[in-house]
Amino acid sequence: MSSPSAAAASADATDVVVRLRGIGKTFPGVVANHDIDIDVARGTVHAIVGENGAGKSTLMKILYGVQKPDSGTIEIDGRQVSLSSPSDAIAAGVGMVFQHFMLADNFTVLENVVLGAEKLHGIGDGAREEIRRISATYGLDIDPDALVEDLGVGARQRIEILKVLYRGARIIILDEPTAVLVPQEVEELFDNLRELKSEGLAVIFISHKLDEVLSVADTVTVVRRGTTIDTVAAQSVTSRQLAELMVGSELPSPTTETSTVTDVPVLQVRDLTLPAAVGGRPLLSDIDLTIHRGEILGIAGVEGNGQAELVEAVMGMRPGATGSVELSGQDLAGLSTRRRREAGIGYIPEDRHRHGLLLDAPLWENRVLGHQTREPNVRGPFVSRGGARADTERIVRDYDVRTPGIDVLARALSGGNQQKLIIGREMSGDPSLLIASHPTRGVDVGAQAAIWDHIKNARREGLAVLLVSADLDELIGLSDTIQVILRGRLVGTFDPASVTPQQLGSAMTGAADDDPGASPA
Amino acid sequence: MSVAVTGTTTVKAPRRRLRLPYVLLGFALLLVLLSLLRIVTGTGDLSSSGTLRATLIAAMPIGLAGLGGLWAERAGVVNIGLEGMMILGTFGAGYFGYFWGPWEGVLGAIGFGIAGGLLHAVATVLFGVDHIVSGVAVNIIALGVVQYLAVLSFSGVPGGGQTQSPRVDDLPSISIPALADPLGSLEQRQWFFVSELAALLRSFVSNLSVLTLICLGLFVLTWYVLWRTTFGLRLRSVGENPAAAETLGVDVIRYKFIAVATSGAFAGLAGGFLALVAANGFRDGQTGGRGYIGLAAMIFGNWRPGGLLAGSGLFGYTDTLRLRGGGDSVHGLLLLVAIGLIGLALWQWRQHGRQSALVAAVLGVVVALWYVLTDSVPEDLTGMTPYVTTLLVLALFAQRLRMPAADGKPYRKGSAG
Amino acid sequence: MTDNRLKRLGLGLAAPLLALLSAFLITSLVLLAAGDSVTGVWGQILSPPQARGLTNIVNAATVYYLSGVAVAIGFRMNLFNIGVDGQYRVASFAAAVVAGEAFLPGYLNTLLALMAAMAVGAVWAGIAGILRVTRGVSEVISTIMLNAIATALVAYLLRKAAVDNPGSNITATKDVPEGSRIPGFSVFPDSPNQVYGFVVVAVLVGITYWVVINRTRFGFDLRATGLSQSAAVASGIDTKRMIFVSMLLSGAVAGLVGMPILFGQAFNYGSTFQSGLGFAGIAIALLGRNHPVGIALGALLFAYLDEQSNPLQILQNVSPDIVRITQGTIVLTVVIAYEVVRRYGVRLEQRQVALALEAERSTSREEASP
Amino acid sequence: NNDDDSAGGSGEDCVESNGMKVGMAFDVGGRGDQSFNDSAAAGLDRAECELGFEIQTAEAQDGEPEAAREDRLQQLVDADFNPVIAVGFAYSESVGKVAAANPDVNFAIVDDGVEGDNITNLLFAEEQGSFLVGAAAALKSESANIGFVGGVEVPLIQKFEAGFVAGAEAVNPDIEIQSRYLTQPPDFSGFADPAAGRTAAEGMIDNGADVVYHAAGGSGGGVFEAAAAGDAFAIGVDSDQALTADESVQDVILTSMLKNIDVAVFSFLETVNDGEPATGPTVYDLSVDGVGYSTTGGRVDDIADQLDEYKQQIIDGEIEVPTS
Ligand SMILES: Nc1ncnc2c1ncn2[C@@H]1O[C@H](COP(=O)(O)OP(=O)(O)OP(=O)(O)O)[C@@H](O)[C@H]1O
Ligand SMILES: Nc1ncnc2c1ncn2[C@@H]1O[C@H](COP(=O)(O)OP(=O)(O)OP(=O)(O)O)[C@@H](O)[C@H]1O
Ligand SMILES: [Mg+2]
Ligand SMILES: [Mg+2]
Repeated sequence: MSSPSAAAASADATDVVVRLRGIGKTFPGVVANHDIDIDVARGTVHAIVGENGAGKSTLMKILYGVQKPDSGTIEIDGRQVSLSSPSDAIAAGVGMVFQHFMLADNFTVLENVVLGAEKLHGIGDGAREEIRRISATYGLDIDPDALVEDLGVGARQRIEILKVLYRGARIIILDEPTAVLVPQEVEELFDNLRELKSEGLAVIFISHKLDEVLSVADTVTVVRRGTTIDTVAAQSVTSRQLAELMVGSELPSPTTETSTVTDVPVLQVRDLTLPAAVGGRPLLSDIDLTIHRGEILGIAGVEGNGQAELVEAVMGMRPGATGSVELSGQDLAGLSTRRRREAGIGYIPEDRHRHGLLLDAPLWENRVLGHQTREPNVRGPFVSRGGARADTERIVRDYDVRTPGIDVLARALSGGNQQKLIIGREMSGDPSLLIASHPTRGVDVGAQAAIWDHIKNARREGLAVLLVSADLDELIGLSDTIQVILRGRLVGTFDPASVTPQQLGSAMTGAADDDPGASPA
Repeated sequence: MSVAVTGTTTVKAPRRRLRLPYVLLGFALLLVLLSLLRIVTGTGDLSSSGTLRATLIAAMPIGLAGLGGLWAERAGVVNIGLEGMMILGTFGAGYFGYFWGPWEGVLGAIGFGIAGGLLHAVATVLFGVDHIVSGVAVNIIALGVVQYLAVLSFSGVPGGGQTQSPRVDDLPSISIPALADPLGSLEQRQWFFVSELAALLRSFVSNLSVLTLICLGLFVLTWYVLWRTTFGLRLRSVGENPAAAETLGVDVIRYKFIAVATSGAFAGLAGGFLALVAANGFRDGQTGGRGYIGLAAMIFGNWRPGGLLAGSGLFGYTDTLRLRGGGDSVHGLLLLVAIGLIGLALWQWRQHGRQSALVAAVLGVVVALWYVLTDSVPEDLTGMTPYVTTLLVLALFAQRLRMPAADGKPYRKGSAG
Repeated sequence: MTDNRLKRLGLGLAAPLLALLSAFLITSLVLLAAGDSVTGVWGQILSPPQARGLTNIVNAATVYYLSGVAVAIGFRMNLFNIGVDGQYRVASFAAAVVAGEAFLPGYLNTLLALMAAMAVGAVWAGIAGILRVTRGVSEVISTIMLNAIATALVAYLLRKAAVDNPGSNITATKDVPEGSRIPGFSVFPDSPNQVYGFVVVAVLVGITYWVVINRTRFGFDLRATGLSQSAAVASGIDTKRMIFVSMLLSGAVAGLVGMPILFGQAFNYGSTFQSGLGFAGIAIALLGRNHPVGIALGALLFAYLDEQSNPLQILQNVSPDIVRITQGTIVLTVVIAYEVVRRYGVRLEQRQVALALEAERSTSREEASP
Repeated sequence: NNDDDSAGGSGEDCVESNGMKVGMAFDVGGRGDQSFNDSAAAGLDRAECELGFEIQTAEAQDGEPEAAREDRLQQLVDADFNPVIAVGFAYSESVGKVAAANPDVNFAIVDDGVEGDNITNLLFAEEQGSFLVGAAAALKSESANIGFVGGVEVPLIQKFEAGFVAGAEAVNPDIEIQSRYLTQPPDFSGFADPAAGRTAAEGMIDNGADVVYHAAGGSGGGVFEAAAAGDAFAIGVDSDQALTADESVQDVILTSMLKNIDVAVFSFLETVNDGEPATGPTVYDLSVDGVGYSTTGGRVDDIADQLDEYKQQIIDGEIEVPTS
């Protein structure tokens, strides 16, 4: 395809710390990487962008020795290296923060940090001192003796960075580090990155959020379909141009159409409270909300502030919740999850692998899941295979699920197609309320647009939609109203037409009281 | 098929580590309780040095099997094959013990145990077979191998037979009469607390097999290695989050392998202890399910050596009481259980566990009534004691237990990231 | 796709064959190392059984089958009911007492005893179920404990319920009256012994198991819980209830395990009543991949090996324990082979999905371009 | 590889083959259990040598089905073994069935009363022998405190206990007798768990007992160890254990209750050799020296007169020994 172009070439050749040439990697049936060429210069933040499944993570795993490339060469500091395990990469000065946290919850910060690098400062006081020192130097604010499970996502992210620094890495890979952070935390992280950069480290930064990329990166490499398309200087492009490079076409964005909101309430939640399992602050307190026919209510919040619990409480998956939940006038209190689903709730769970699918069951059985008491899936006490299969075919057709057939295991589908299947399923059986938790998390741009369309269709057909998302653009683009959840309380209502992500961000972190955009809940 | 061994509890266990003074205090309390019990029930055997020594011997195979389980599960591999590895150990001890000598018997037991451990490791770690399934298979194979080998090795050997080895010589044991005798007379006095303490000390200085001491040392060693060394940190990390460990350069497969092999070594040693200290040779069926009990004791002990020691002590104690004192001693134990349950009920009430408190209180009253209304527990029922006790304790405490996060989950190399 | 299905079927059959072959090899190696006659042993084991032996194989397999199904019900839900052993012993004892007392005449008595057996088995398993659901106690551990408790309890009750049988050293309950026994029938010509009439019940249990698991809503819920507990919860399945109910079902079937013996051969519960059947059931369920037909094949295989190895000592001077090694090895190799084949199958399927999609994409592109 | 290497057979004093083949089916444990299977095997070996039988043995597996026991007997029949001797009450039912199916073959069963035209029952008055060692224990006990360790609580072992208690109380009605069973059926591990035997005996000794009698098969070794460690006496069972037990504990074995299964087996085979195989029950009691006590080591020599007096009283029917 193309070779490193102007921006990268302009970097002084001696400054190049990582040089990837012709990297290729094939998984069974998938070419994840081919002909990848990248140069990363010292003292820069080098971003890599691309659609879901473009091969970014695979490339980084190759650079970190987790996976072996099928072809190509890796040069670090001008020397060709062979990385067959992360230890080799660490020895070569590479550190990586993964897309998902790589922490043992039941270990202390100290244990997590020193693991694998015990030779450096031992596993005792020496290490503790070193952690305190690094923490102070980079303003990470980390207590080495805290237990990881007690810490929030932001702190965990900083531990991951500390882990890398502790090993003395000079090349730091960050794979989507901002996915779970609020804008303020993102800013702090970027400050940290600039600090690192000024110390002469090279940072490789992966993100789907192009504005972020442009604000922090010096150089951007675009990856499409497993190969490098172009490398550009960050100052010289707009995010729109980047997006077009990524997908090869125009970027879709969520936009709300004319309001379809009616005044017929569908979901009415009053004083919903959920006590914590072992004492302490309630997970949810006094939640009041109403969603009308044709309305999308967006819930914004930093992960772990109760949005998952809110959804699960409405779904009846949380015993111990008090308060009233009414669906179209029907009191749901005391009803089981199944009864609530039968009463007309469709549910797109946030983690499709854990909550949405039976990965090792064929698609048509996944069609039955959650609807195993309803037509066309059942006949009396029996599962109706014919009915379920026919309806699965319908979903595959109508929702454009890319699959060779309905007998393949759900595991074999890509994330976006899995998600489309789930949406098709949850829209069956005439729901009056659709609960969508992070419906587009980690799916590619094409599927994302389709999913947004489906949600908008649902709204147009008069469904009430409860939308929980960490993607503020998505929330703003789709919702009729946005409520912010903080420490288990709804703390503010916003009009998506006028609110900015920054305002939402401050409300989500509790700094919103003096914010003009907020109105009392 | 993978299984979460302690069900689906989501309640976080509070993390208060026990410090030495508390441990000692606990010991003292236990002795006080035993003294009280002796005085109230008039059953002197509850805390005699003989009972305590027998408890030590009965507890050790269970505890060692439990240590085997602990090593494996700390590295994320459930080892229900402990029983089979223990069976291999009894044979190894009998074979090497008879044909070479008792210390060689110990090594033989460990060696055979390791063989069983390696089999489990190959199946679970290399091939990713479900851990329980592999464990069950190991148990079947071990039993077959040992029975088959026993026929080959011992039939026709004087004193041996198809199902047993000839007598194996004793391992050396420690006796310090200079201490044992005065302690003995102190024990005879039946003084409150003092006699119990004397009995406890005496059980350690009269006729204590060296292997018993070594095995006790292994608990400390395990604690030290797993919680105080780099090796241990890595091994535990593999059981908590193998993907994370792999990204930090830990060779997950290797550590799991080592852990499971070590697990086999401990289980083998447990069998060796049975054959060499508790008895004097190999016998078919000698383990009697102690491998499973060891696993239970480990869970009881919350995957920690100290807790495991307490758990196996409980087993050894109840089993010893049954064998030594029969229905009368076990009857005395009822009172202890009743007191314990009611105490627990009060504590849980304060911790706001109203429901558990109620359950515990009701059970406590039932047991107390049983104690008051009868003189002895029927002989046949005394056999249940250790098992009922374990079930009871698990029912009351299971939700406070915390197993390694990745325990029982097969791991494949390269799944990091 | 049919081609692929054939391929997959081939793979599915390859696994057990591969496993049997390697078990065969490993056993032969052990025999060689021990200096026993390899040909002699296999010659004996593979020799065609006599009619009497065939009957014994079917009878033993019947009992194994029920045990395997009982275990499999739990396995389908990721529940490890290690306690089938205790459950069937408690249940057999209860049924023997009920049948011996003959509260009802003839086959009504039999029916009552069978129901008692299922009820008692279910209750005994239910204890583990309750503990798991309400207290979070692992069923692996609790059923192990309950096995031991069952032993003590049955011993205690047996002594209370035993009848005096002068001249005999066997403690046993009252005999089941003639009219309540389940008659056997002759399947193999010239066989001096008969196949248990209960084999019919076992077949019915197998069919019911298959229908319930694969065709009913309940079965779907059960399998879904086994495949992913979290997804099951989100789909509205009350997983706690499922755990409890499937434990009860598993226990109820476990209650039947001793019934062929009780009503077809022993007619009472005594100190020589066959033990250890629950553990055999675990191996057999694994061998049969929890599939009703697979379990039947596994049960037959185990029964065949048992029966054919019995005369090894008399005829070949080799300890019959050698087949335990074979049996254990089969379990392990089968599971390994299935795992290897499963991985291969998943890869195959992923590749196909990718290829199919790629093909679709390129055709649509071609359609779009002109 | 497991039986023909036994003693006898090729010895110099042995007679020529008499052309008859005798099969023996052991209970679990088989030859070499140092207990009652061995005792039966001894009788068999003697018959091989002195009467010229060709012999074959097979042993039971733990937890096998009834059909396996039937099979075993039938296979011996099929291989032309006649007579067939079953050792242990577990064979009760199978001997009944197989004997009925093979009326031309003679069967013997040890310890069980199953009836049939071609079955002989080799039964023992264990209570009588136990009575004598009970008396011996009482006479030798200085603390008037003795113990009994039973392997598994089955009627057979309860018979040992009953006789032992009766004997001890005949000597000293006020004697304290501690009694303990290691397991309950169907858990038969009590016959094979020396560790448990040891713990139980230690408890008794710590509790004042100075003589402990065991009827616990392989667990008895633990009882001897406990006695040796606790300066007490132990009483063996079935065979003369002062000869067969390990040297280190032979000294503590006061005497053993002899249950001469070998004698019974040999006498049965003699009748077969004579062409008139015995049928029906034969009770081996004190009067025919089917049971008794051993004198190896001379530790009961001083009380031999008293014991023999009891023995005579039992033979004469003056003392009726209870069986439960
Ligand atoms: N271990 C694997 N086995 C098979 N296929 C894989 C594996 N890992 C990745 N893939 C495939 O390789 C392709 C590239 O995946 P990769 O995770 O690198 O994408 P990505 O650009 O990081 O996407 P995302 O933005 O979702 O993180 C995907 O199509 C994926 O299906
Ligand atoms: N570690 C892996 N092992 C095997 N297959 C994998 C692995 N990672 C990804 N895949 C396969 O790659 C395909 C798509 O994965 P990919 O990661 O691109 O999905 P995605 O769109 O990012 O969605 P998700 O959020 O589910 O990861 C699927 O078929 C998936 O099974
Ligand atoms: Mg992905
Ligand atoms: Mg990625």
